[in-house]
Amino acid sequence: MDKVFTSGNHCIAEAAIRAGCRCYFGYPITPQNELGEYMAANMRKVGGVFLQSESETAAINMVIGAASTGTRVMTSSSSPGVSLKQEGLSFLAGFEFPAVIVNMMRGGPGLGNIAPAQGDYFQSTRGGGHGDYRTPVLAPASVQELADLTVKAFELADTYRTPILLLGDGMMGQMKEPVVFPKPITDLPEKPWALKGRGEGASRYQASLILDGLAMERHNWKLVRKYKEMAEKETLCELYMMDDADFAVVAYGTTARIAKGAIKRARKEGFKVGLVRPVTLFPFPDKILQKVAYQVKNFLVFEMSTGQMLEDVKLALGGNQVEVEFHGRPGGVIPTPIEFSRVIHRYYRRMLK
Amino acid sequence: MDKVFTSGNHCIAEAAIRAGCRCYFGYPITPQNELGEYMAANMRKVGGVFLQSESETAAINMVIGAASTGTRVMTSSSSPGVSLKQEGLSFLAGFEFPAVIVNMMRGGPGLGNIAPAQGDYFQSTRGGGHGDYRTPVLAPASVQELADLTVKAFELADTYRTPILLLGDGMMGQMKEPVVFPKPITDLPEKPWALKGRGEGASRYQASLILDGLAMERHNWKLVRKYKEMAEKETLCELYMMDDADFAVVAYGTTARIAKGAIKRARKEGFKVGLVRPVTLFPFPDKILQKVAYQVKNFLVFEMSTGQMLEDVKLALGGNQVEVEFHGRPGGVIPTPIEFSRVIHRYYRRMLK
Amino acid sequence: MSKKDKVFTVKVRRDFCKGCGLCIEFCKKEVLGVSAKLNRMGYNPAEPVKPEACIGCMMCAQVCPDMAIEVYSG
Amino acid sequence: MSKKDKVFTVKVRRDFCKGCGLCIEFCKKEVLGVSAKLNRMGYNPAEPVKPEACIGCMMCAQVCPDMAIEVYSG
Amino acid sequence: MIVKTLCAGSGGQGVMTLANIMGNAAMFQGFHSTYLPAYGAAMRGGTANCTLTIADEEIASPVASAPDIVVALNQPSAVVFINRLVPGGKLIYDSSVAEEIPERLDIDVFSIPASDIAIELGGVRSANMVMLGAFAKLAGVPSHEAIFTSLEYLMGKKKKLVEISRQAVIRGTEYFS
Amino acid sequence: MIVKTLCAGSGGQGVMTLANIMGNAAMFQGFHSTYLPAYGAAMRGGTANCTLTIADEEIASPVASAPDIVVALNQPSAVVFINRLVPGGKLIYDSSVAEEIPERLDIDVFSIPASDIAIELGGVRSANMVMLGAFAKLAGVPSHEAIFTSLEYLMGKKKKLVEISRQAVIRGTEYFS
Amino acid sequence: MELINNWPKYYKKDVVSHYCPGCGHGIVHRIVAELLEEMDLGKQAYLVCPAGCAVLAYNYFDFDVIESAHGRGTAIATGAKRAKPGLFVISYQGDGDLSAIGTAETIHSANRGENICVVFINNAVYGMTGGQMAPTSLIGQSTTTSPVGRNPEVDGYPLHITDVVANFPGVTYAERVSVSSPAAIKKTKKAIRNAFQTQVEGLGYSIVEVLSPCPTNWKMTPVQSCKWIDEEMVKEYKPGLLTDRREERRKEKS
Amino acid sequence: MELINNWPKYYKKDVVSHYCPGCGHGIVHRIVAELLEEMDLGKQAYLVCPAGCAVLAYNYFDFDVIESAHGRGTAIATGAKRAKPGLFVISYQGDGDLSAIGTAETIHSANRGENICVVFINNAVYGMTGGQMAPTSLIGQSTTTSPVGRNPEVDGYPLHITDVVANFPGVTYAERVSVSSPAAIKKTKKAIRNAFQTQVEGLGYSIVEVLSPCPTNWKMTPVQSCKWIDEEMVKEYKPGLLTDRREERRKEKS
Ligand SMILES: Cc1ncc(C[n+]2csc(CCOP(=O)(O)OP(=O)(O)O)c2C)c(N)n1
Ligand SMILES: Cc1ncc(C[n+]2csc(CCOP(=O)(O)OP(=O)(O)O)c2C)c(N)n1
Ligand code: SF4
Ligand code: SF4
Ligand code: SF4
Ligand code: SF4
Repeated sequence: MDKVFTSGNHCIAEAAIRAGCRCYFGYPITPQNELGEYMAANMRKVGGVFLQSESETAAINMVIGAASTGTRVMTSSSSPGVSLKQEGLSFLAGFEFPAVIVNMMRGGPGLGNIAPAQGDYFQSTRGGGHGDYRTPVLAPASVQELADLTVKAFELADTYRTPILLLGDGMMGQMKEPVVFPKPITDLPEKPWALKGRGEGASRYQASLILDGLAMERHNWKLVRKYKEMAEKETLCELYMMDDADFAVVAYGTTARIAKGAIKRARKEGFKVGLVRPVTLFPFPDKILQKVAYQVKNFLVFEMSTGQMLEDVKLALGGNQVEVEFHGRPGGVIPTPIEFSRVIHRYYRRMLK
Repeated sequence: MDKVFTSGNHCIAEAAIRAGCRCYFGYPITPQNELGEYMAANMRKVGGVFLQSESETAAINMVIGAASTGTRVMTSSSSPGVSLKQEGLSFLAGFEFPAVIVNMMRGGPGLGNIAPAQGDYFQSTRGGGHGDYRTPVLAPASVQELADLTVKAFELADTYRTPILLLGDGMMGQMKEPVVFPKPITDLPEKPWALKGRGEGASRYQASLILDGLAMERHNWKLVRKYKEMAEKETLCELYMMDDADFAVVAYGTTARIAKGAIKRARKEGFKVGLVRPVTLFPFPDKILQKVAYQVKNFLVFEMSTGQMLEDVKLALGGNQVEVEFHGRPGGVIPTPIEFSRVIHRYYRRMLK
Repeated sequence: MSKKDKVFTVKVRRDFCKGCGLCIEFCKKEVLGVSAKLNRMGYNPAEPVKPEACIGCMMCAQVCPDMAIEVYSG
Repeated sequence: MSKKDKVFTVKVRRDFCKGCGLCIEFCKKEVLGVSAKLNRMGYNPAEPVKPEACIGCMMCAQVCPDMAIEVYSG
Repeated sequence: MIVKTLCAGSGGQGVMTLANIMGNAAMFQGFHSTYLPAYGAAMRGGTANCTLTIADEEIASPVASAPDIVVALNQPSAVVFINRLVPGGKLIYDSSVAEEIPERLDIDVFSIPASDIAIELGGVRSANMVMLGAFAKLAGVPSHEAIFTSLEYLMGKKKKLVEISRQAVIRGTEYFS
Repeated sequence: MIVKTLCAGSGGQGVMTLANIMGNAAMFQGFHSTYLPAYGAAMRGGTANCTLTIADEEIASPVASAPDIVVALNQPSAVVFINRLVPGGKLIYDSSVAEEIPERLDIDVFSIPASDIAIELGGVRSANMVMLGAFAKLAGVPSHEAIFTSLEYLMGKKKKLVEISRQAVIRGTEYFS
Repeated sequence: MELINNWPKYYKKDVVSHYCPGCGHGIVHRIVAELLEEMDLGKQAYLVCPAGCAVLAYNYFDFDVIESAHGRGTAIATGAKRAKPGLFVISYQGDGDLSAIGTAETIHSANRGENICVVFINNAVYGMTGGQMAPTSLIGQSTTTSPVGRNPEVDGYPLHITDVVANFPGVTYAERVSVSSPAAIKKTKKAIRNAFQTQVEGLGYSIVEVLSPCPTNWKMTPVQSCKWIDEEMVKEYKPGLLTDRREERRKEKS
Repeated sequence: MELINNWPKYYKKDVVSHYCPGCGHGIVHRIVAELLEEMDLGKQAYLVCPAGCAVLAYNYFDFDVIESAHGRGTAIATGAKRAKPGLFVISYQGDGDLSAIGTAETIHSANRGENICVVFINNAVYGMTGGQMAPTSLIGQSTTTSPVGRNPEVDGYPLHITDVVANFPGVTYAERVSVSSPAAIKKTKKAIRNAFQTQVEGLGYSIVEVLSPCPTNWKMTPVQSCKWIDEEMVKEYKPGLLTDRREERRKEKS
C-alpha cells in the first residue's frame, strides 16, 4: 500500500524531502505550523538541516545562503510572514537562486485571521518585493497535487534558476487526503554556478548590486526572457467539464475545489458549465483561456479575494469579445458549493437572456 | 520672493512639515537620504519628532504607533527598504490609518543600483503586502508637484483613512527646481477614531486580528468601496499636447518628463503625438484613457521597467479596439529624450502604414 | 473588629472558572475542591468544600487567572 | 646576514596611492613624504623622500589601506 | 455515493482520531476521502471538530455546509451542530454524556451510551471508538476490515490499544444491528 | 531658448555650488531651471558632476545626453565629458589645472586660467566662481544681477565670501569680453 | 457581605478570557488592570498587545489598546509615545514576539531608553501557534519543533534578553518575576508597579519579565506548571531585580 | 631586490579599491586575504559582504563571495554553513548593517553559536549612505542625522553590540581591536586569526569588532581619524579580548 492519508502541510514537507530538499528554514505561523514541525521531526533523520529562524526575514536569507551553495532548500510561511520575505524574494530572484517558498495564505490584510483566503495573489504573481522580477507560482488544489507540485517546484527552480512559490491556504494545508508520494529523488542536477569555495579553480561571486545601469537592464530583460520561456513550456491548467461548456468558471486552489462542487450541482440543473483551473498562476495560462474563448463567451472568476486573478483573466481575454464576471468571498470566508452554485445559476440565466 | 530652488527630497520634507506632519521615522537609503537629513535638521525645530529607526521595518511600525494617535506622520525609503515595509503597509491599510510613505525607487531587484527606475509599480499599486488592500499612489513629475502632492497625500490620507504612497525615483529626489511652497497648514482635521487614552469616555481599540471571517470580509469590501470612491473623486491625470493628437504616449513621473522632451522633438517632425500622464497610479485614470481612446487608437507605454503600468493601460483599454505598445528601460538606465523620440518615430510610422 | 475576628466567605463564579485547580492548590486552609458537575464551558469548576475554614487570605483570588474567585467579608 | 645589516628599499605604487598620508605619519624614520605631482586618480601620492633611512620595519605597509607600499630587501 | 460527516467533541475526546481512522479506512477500501479539521483559535476553549467526506468519486469540496451525518461526542457539539444537518440527515450522539438534544423533526437521531460502553471495556478513552463503530454502521461505509486495517496502521505497535479499539468499534456497530 | 550644461570637477572644487548658484540665479531672473547632480557611488573617488538646464519654457527632461556646454574644473572632467557635447557645443575648462584637452573639431573650446585668477583674488577655492562667470558669459544667461542676488541668497551672512565670489565672477565674465 | 476583591475598573465587565486553564496571561492581565486603577493611569493608558496568545487582550482591557504585528510592539509603542508623550504606553509581549522576531525592536527601543513600559510574558514556548520552541525554551525542553528536546548544538542556547537590555544605560528598571505562587504574584505586581512608576516620572525604559505557565503546550497541569517554573525555569532565568536606575535618573532630572 | 610584502594570494591582482583615502576597510581586507593565505583557507572560503561601503568587496577578494541584503549577513552565513559545513564562512559587516537593521540576525546567530566568523567594522557612522548616525555613533558626535550631535535623550545611547554577544554561551571568541596604528593593526590580525582558528576547529561563533576610520564622513584627515579612534572612540569602545572560550570548547569536544 503506497497510499497514505495525510495532511497538506505534512505532505509538502515529505514531498520536499523526497525531492532532495536538505535545508528548511522557517518561523511558525498558522496555518502552516505542521509543515515546519514535520521538518523538525524528519529532516535531521535524512542528514538535512531544520532550523527555526528568529524571523521570516532571517529565514528567507538563510534560504539565500543555502541556495547559494547549490543545496535544495525550502521555507514556508503564511501571509504576514511572507510579506516579511519580500525583500529576500527580490534578492533570490535577482541572484537567480533556486528555492521553494510556500505560502499558506490566510485572511488579511494585517493580522487578519487564519482561515483560508486568496488575498495574496497579487503579491505572489506580481512580485511583492521591489524591482523587475516575478516569481513563478504553483497553486495546487488537492493533497496529491501538493505532493506532485512540490517536487515540480524544486525541478523548475533548478531548471530555471528561480525561486518558486507554492501557493495554498489553510484548507489546503490542514485537509487530509490519500496521497501517493513520488520516489525519493537521488540524482540532483549539477549546479556549476554554486558557491562551494573556489578550490583549485577561479574565485566566483554572486553580486546583487549591479551599479552599471546597462548591465542591470540586461539582467532584467534576461529575467523577462526566462519568464517567457516558462510561459511557453511550463504553463499548467486544468479544464474540467469544459468539452461542451458554454459558460466557464475560472478558479484556482481551494476555490476551484468549491467550484467543482458547484459545477456538479449546476450540471444537474442542465447548465453547461465548466471550470478553467490555472495551476500555474504565473505564468498565467493566457493562451488556454484565449482558446476557451472561441467556445465560451461568458466567464465567471471566483476567488476568495476582492478580485485579483480577475485582472489576469481580463488581461488574457482583453482582445476577445467576452463577458468576465466576478464573485469574491475575501477575508477568510469559506464559501460553500451551494452558495456558489446559486451564483452560477444567476449569471447563467442572465447569459441565456 | 517665495520661490526656492530646491531638491526633490528636501522639498518633500519641507512640504510635509508645512502639511502638519509632526513625526518622521526612517532609515537611510540612497537615493532619498536627504529627506531624512532635512527632517533631522528641521523637524525638532517645529516641535516635531525625527527618529532614525533601527530598520525600515521598525520605521513603518513606529508610523503605525504615531498614526494611531492621530498624528500626521511620514516615512520614506527606497525600493529594498520599501519591501521591508510591506507587512506594516498591510497593517496600516487594514487599520485604516492615515500615513504617507515615500518610495524613491532605484534599480532592482535585489540591491540593484541607485539610479532612477520604476520597477516598483506593481508593488506600489497592487499592495506588495498580504491580503486584500491597496495603497493609493501619487506619482509627481516635478519638484513643484512633489510639494503639492505631498500636501495632497496628507489630506487624502486623513480624508480616506489610508496610507498613501508617494512614488518617485532618484531623479525626482535629487533634482532641483524652483518651488513655491504652500502655506503651513494649521487647521488639521479632527480624528475621533484616534487612540488618545480613553479619558472620561469609553475605551477603544484598534484590532488587526479579525477572527470572524464575515467581519473580515465586510472590512475588505469596505476597503474596496473606499478605493472606488477615491477612483471617482481623486483620480488625477495630465494630458499634454493631446488636443489634436492621434498617437498617445502613456508615462508617469520621470519617464513622463523624458517623454515630454521626446514629444517636443516628435512634434517638430510633424507627428501628432501627445502624452497621457497618470498622476495617481492607483486609482488609475481608466476613464480618462478610455475617453482618449475615442480619439486615439495607438498608445505607447513608456516605463523605466520591463512593463508594469502597461498592465493597467491594457486593463483600462481592454474593451476598446486599440493598439498598446511598450518601450521599457528597466534597471536604472535613464533613457534620453532623443532615444525615446526615435522610438515614437518608429511606432508612429508603423501606425501610418 | 480585628481581621482575625472577621468572617470571610469565598465564592466561585462557576461559569468563569476553567478548573485549573490553582486556587485549590494554593489555599492553605483547603477551603476549595473540585465540583463534580461541569460548568457551561465544559470544565469542572472549583467550589468551596470547607467554606467555614476561609480566613480571607486571598491566596486563591491572587492565583486565579480568570477572576473567578470572589471573597466576601462579613 | 642579520636583519640589521640588510638594506631595504621602499617604493610607492603611485597609481594605487590615495595620498591618505598614513604611511608618512607612521614611518618613524620619516622615509616618506608627499609627492607634488598628482597621480592618475588625482591624488598627491606618497613618495620616499629619505629612501636611505628605511629600516624595513614595514609600518608603512601595515597601515596602508591600499596596498600601495612595496618594501624590498637587498 | 458521497457522505459528509461532521465529528465534534471536546478537546481530549479523540474526535480527530476518530475521523482520521475513518478517513484512512475509507482510503484503504478504495474510496475517496477527505478530512478537514477546524484549527487555530477555533480550537481553544476545549472544542474540536472536523469534517470527513467519503465518496466513490472525486471529492470536490472537503467542506460540509450541510453534513449528512453529525457525530457528537458531547452535549455542546450536538446542540451546536444539529442545525447544520441536511434534512433527512443523521445525528449520532453519546447519550452517556449528552442529555438534552434539541428537537428537529426532519432528521434521524441516534443515541448510544458510548462512554458507558467504553468504561465497561476498560476506559472512557475509547468512547470515540464506540462512536466510530456506530457511525460506520449508520453510514454504511467503510467496512470493518478497512477500519481494522486502519486501526492497525495508525496505532501500529500499541497492540493493546488496537485490541481495545477493535472491541469498542464492534460494540458500537452491534448497538445498531 | 534652452541651454543644457554639464559641470564637472573633483570633489572639493565646488562644482555643485557653481551649478546651484546658476540654477538659483536663473530662477531669480524668471527662467525655468533644473539641476541634477550625479549621486551615490558615482561620487566616490573624488569626481563630481551635475547637469544644469536653463530655459525660457517648461523643461522636459533635466538630463543632458548631449549638453550644449561643458564646464570642466579639472583635466579628467574635460577629457571624459568633451565627447558628450553636441556638435557646435562649447567646452570651458580651467587651464590652470588642465593641460591636455583631446581634440574635437566640431565644438568651440574656451580656456581660462581660473585657478590662477582665483589665487590672485585670495584663494584657489573661488576658482569655481571664476568659471561661473566665464560660463555665464558664454551661455548668455543668467544676468549679473541675478547671479549676485543668488550669491547673496545662498551665502547670506558670509559677507566676505560673497564679495570675493562677486569679484571672481566678474573676472570670469571679463575674461571673455 | 462585602466583596473584597472588586472587579478591576479597567478590566471589561464579566468577560471570560480565551486563555487556557491555568494560563499566566490572565494573572498578569489582572495585575495590569489593577495597577492602572490604583495608580490612576487608565485614562491615558495605551497598551500594545502582541501577536501571540494575548492578541485578544483588547477584549479584556477596558482602556485604549492597539494590536501589533508580531514582534513590533516596542516600535509601535515608540511611535505612539513620541507622538503623544502624554500617553501612558505599555507594550505587552510574549517571548517569541519580544525575543525572536522582535529582537531588533526590543534591543533598540531599550537602548534608546524610550519612556515606555514593557511587560514581557516568558512562557518558554510559542503559545499561540501551538507550542514551538522559542528562543527562551530551556535546554532539553521538548516542543513541537524541538521534538527530542532543545539541543544547544543545533538549536542554540536559551536567550536571556532581559539581562541583555538590563545592561543598557537607557534602561531604568528591569526585573524578572514569576506568577507561580501567590507570593511570586505579589512580587510581580510590585515590579510592574515600579515599572509603571518609572514611566510616570519620565525616567525612561522599564521592563518586567514574567515567568508564566503555559500548561497546554508544556503538557502539564496548571499546578505542575507552577512547580516546573519554580524548579526548572528559575534555574535558567533567575528571578530578581536586574536594574534599578530610578534614583540616578531622578537626580539627573532634577 | 626581493619584494617582502607580496601581494596577497587571495586579493585580486592590481585592483585599486573604491574606498576613500585612509579608510579602514582596505586594511582589514588585506588582513583577511593574508590570513586566508597563511591559514590555507582560501579554497573553501565563503565570504558574505554587506550592503555598506564594503558592498563591492568581491571586486577585491579572490575567493568566493556573496552579497547580502542590508543586515542579513549572518543569516546568509548561517544558511550556507549549515548547508555546507565544509565551507569556511565569514560575514563581513559594518556597524549599521550589524547593529541596526541586522540586530536580530546578529543576536540570534551568535546565540545559536553558529560556527562562523564575523568581521565587524565599526566606523561609528553609516559610511555608504553618506554619514548618518549609527547605533554606534558616540554621544555628541555630529552626523547628517544628528546635526547637533548625538543626544542620548532623543537618539539613544551608543550600542555595544559586541559586548552583548560576548556574553552569550554560544560565542566562543570575541575581541575588539582597531586599525589606528601599526601596533593596533598587528593585534587586529592576531584577533582575526584567532577567530578564524575558532571556526577551523569547529568551536563555534567568533566575532572581531574593528574600530575603523571613516575620514570622509568624520570630516577629518586620515591621520586625525586615527587619533580620534585612539582618543575618543576607545573611551566608549574599549579594545581588548571580550570572550575566549576556545579552551573550554576544545575540552567539551574531546
Ligand atoms: C509575521 C508573523 N509571523 C508569525 C506569526 C505567527 N505567530 C503569532 S503569535 C506567534 C508566537 C507567539 O509566541 P509568544 O510571543 O511567545 O507568545 P505566547 O503566545 O506564548 O503568549 C507566532 C509565531 C505572525 N502572526 N506574524
Ligand atoms: C534594506 C536596506 N536599507 C537600507 C539600505 C541602504 N544602506 C546601504 S549600506 C547602509 C549603511 C552602511 O553603514 P554600515 O553598515 O555602518 O557600513 P559602512 O558603509 O559604514 O562600512 C545603508 C543604510 C539598503 N541597501 N537596504
Ligand atoms: S484558580 Fe480560578 S480558574 Fe482556576 S480553578 Fe480556581 S477559580 Fe477556577
Ligand atoms: S598609506 Fe598607502 S595610500 Fe596612504 S599615502 Fe601611504 S602609500 Fe598612499
Ligand atoms: S497556549 Fe499557553 S500561553 Fe496560550 S493561552 Fe494557553 S496556556 Fe496561555
Ligand atoms: S565612506 Fe568611509 S568607510 Fe566608506 S569607504 Fe569612505 S572612508 Fe571608508
